[in-house]
Amino acid sequence: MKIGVIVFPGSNCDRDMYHVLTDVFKLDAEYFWHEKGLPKNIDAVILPGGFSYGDRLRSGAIAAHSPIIKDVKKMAEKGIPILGVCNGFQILVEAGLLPGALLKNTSLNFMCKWTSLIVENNKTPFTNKLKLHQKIPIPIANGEGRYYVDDETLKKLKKKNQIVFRYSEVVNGSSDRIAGVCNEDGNVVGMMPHPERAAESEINPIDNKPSSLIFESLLTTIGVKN
Amino acid sequence: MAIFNVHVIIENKPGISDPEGETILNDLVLKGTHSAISKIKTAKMLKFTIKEKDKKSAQTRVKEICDELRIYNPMVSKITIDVFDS
Amino acid sequence: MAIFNVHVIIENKPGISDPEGETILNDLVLKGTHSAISKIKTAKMLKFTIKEKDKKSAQTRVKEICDELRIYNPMVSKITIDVFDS
Amino acid sequence: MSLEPQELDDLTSKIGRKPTSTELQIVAAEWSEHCSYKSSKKHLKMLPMKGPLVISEKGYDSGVLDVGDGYVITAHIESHNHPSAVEPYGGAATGVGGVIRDILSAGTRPIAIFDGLRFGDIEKDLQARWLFKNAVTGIADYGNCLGIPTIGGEVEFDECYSNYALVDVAAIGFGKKKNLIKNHAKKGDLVVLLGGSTGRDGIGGSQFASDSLESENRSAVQIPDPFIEKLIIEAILEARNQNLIHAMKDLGGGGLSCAVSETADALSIGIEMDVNKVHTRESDMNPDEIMVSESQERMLIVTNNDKLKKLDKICKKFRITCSVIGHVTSNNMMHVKKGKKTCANLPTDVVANATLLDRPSKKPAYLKNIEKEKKLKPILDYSKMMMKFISSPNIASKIWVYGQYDHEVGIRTVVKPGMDSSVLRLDNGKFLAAKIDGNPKHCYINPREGAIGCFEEACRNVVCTGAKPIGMLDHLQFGNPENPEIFWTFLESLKGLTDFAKYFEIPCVGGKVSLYNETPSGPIKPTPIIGILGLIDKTPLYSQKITTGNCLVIIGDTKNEMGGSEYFEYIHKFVGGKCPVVNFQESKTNMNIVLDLIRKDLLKTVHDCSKGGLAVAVSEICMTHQIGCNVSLEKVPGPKLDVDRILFSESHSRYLLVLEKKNTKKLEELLKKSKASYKMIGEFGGENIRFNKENKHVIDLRVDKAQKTWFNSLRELVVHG
Ligand SMILES: Nc1ncnc2c1ncn2[C@@H]1O[C@H](COP(=O)(O)OP(=O)(O)O)[C@@H](O)[C@H]1O
Ligand SMILES: [Mg+2]
Repeated sequence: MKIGVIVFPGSNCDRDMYHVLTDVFKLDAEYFWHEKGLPKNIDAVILPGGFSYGDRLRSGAIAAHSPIIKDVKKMAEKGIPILGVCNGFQILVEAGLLPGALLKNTSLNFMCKWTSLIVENNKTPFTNKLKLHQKIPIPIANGEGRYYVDDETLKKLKKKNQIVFRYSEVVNGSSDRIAGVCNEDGNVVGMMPHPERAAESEINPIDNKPSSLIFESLLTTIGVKN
Repeated sequence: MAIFNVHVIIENKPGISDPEGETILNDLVLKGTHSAISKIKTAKMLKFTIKEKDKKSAQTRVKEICDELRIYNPMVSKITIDVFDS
Repeated sequence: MAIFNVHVIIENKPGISDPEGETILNDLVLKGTHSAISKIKTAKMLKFTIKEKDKKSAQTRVKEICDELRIYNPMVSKITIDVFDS
Repeated sequence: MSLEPQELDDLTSKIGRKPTSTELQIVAAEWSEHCSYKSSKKHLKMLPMKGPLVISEKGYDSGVLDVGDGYVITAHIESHNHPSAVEPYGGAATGVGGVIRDILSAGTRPIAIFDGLRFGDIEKDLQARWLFKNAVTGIADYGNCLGIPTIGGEVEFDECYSNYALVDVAAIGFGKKKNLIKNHAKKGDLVVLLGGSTGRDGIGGSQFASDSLESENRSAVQIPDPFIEKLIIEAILEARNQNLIHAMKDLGGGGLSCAVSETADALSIGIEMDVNKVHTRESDMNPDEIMVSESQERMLIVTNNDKLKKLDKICKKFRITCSVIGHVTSNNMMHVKKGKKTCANLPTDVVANATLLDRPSKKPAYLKNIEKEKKLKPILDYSKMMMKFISSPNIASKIWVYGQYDHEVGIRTVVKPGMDSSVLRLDNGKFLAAKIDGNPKHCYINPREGAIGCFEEACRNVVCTGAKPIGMLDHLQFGNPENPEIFWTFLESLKGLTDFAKYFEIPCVGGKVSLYNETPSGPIKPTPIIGILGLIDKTPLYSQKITTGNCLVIIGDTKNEMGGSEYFEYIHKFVGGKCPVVNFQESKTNMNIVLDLIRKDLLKTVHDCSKGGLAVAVSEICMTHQIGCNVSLEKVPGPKLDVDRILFSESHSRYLLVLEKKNTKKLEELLKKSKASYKMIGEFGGENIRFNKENKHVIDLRVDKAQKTWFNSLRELVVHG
């Protein structure tokens, strides 16, 4: 059971994600540089946060053209679980794997703070151990984190149950307080907040259980544990 | 073949808010004594230097690049392209 | 009095590097098959809507605002101002 | 850029001929105050630099401390004052970049950034507000992009910085001891320049930093490129892991001139290089410009021919340029060529060692009457005054600043910004606390005691988390050292720091001197900044939720030391009085007992008293924990004082402890034994922060209202003016 962590030039949460996957949840993870391909035997793919290509042009816009994205798309079609966190989410959106756009926060500033999420869809590979409407204390850290969709797409997202997380408060002006979404099949999930920064009790002063469940959901999904 | 300067202006589509423009207007300009200003909109500009046979094809080529490489996100932005002799 | 659209382009002065333009060129455009492009420079644009008696005074007024409110830092950037009828 | 006439004579006689133009440029850069420390070096030697944990090796730009189990931390502090004063965004950002490369040079991964920011009066001065806002964005954009958390710092406003800015940045690195770069080189090794291209930016920068700032147009503007810096970090660490680096130095002030001459001098080698091999941004740069350009994001590496291929491969992977610009020779000369032509050929020890000066010093005239107090207008309503006080820029919460910094990335930050000091977890199970502090208002009144106070305050801050101070960084920022009165204040501060460091056996592991900090209206106040690193062997004190009935205990005496206090200066607009003085013995007793109480797990939270005194410190606890408190001012230990002095004196060595009632007996036993001065002064509960005397509420504030004001006022001021 192997999880691929993709590293782009400028990714900076790759090592954090790897640490949580391997040291905390004892998963077998491997880094993949963006110029490489992904091997066939990968069971899940994670696009970590950071500033790929220095956030130039738009966050995620340049990384979305990386060679490895072709393989990510193939895996997405095959139904393999794919998670994009923060910049990873921005890349998935820019690559067209998830709907919407991520715009500058209304504060116009980078924001690093703890907030809380509400689980809106607990059927995805990353949320199946969470309860519907469960709250997750978690930090955000982004400058372009305001999720935007037009009204029509929003309706569709609601109808197809593609809203995975909402913020419990207004944090950055995102449409309908959306913090994370999935594709129609539910196997590709993107979220702005950082579960890898909230899954250990030492680092999470409030409650690390809910964020751990994001990783445990993945464990369950790929059949490591029930 | 000649060299052209092609300016691409990327700005939010109508209906999509522009918090930066609003902030500059409200917290900076209107705080002063500049009530003649009624609106500020921000945009991003990319200036391409391109070798093409004429203005027309320079314009077409840059438009193609912008679409193909998603230099702008059509869901939220629109672009305007102007070509100048270099 | 009439309404004018004033476009202010803010860009790095010549000789000052533009890392964003370089990244867009090298990591996006030239990675494709677009070797016709030899340079990309980024700039920021502010579009002002202003009420003034004529084009000339609209231009002067906007220039004053940009200087006074430090909309740009003349140490690093230069501005170009174009006025259009609205 | 030029040498003083006597320096030119000096150089000519040392090399026995007239220097070439390139030689003049190289030497002028290296002999500038900024690079050579010619005014300060003789005196810096007084600081204790050794200690059981200190690892010293030649050629490190940062201090190295052994934290056990085969791990080390590295630390360094820098400022970027002159560039930030004219281009706050780029100046502050490139300041971060510079200090990060110092950490990288030792072969350690940067894991934390700190920033100390000082500007004029942002309440009145639009220019100061513009500088502040842009400097913060610059630091945020740079550090966030690198993925290195900015976990602490300080912000202060004072009229002495009008039209100017002090931007100090410190950084910490972490790594395995065996991975430290052992700077060495032998004849035939290659000298490689890696990173961004060399351009005309920053030409004359170090000279610029050594002149006082005039409003004249400067070319010393540097454009930050954090993306390339991030790639450099990853490339260098990969090269380190593959053992490809023999020696390494970052390029900072003085550019190639300093990096090449200092590397050669430190390793006792010669270097021959060709400016044609340097990858430049513009094609028509002349050798002089290439040698002194201060373009950012560049590193100098010594490697050998066998390893070059692997190094090249790593650089390709990370899409950064790496050019072989020269090689190591054995003749101790710095030989700069352009193709076949020699542009400069100088003994490295001549270049790297400017003639040190012994500047005259004289006690400043202004100090004669400074301790005299004027009669103050009585305060009619302390509650009202207090609301104004907690919304003032120096007292208000700095969340608007640290909220823009990613302080979580790296997932080490177990105690977050907003507390006395942040705490990082290390890979060996230990924890590191760190904080930087300065206090120019105190230092202006008494440069010696003020500097000691900064040192003690930084120690207090890490002690509040349960950390024992193990190392100190100092950054000494003063005006023009050619003025004997200014030089006296520099020496006094340095002597004070030395005495404290020796008494507490806290070695100085690094530092920086920044002189010529002059604004159009005169020199800045003496502004030494002290950074303290503290180590926690077991667990840090995680602040716990305060509940009704919890007790408030103060350790340390509150004395009549109001000079330079925020209360005198902000409320009464009065600069003067006697500034707080640290009693070394009392300081040590209090530090030790607080650490002991934390270790014994008796406390819920600890906070020190500093700016704004007891009134502000207690309010901060209440506002952070959103709970009221009743404090009896009569009980506060120390000489008998008027209420305003008890409330607002900034006496050092004081700690506020919060604990459960059931632990008070045990606590008192331990405190009695320690001989520390202490008293239980209050109890938590209710919705009001109250300071009482003779059953009257001297101050009575709703905690929710106070909290809102304290949290939001800085942002309101900056954003909405
Ligand atoms: N005030 C000071 N106290 C102690 N050491 C200092 C002080 N100022 C500079 N140093 C030390 O002198 C050395 C050179 O400093 P610096 O010029 O800052 O190096 P660089 O610019 O190459 O990074 C460093 O090891 C630094 O720690
Ligand atoms: Mg350095």
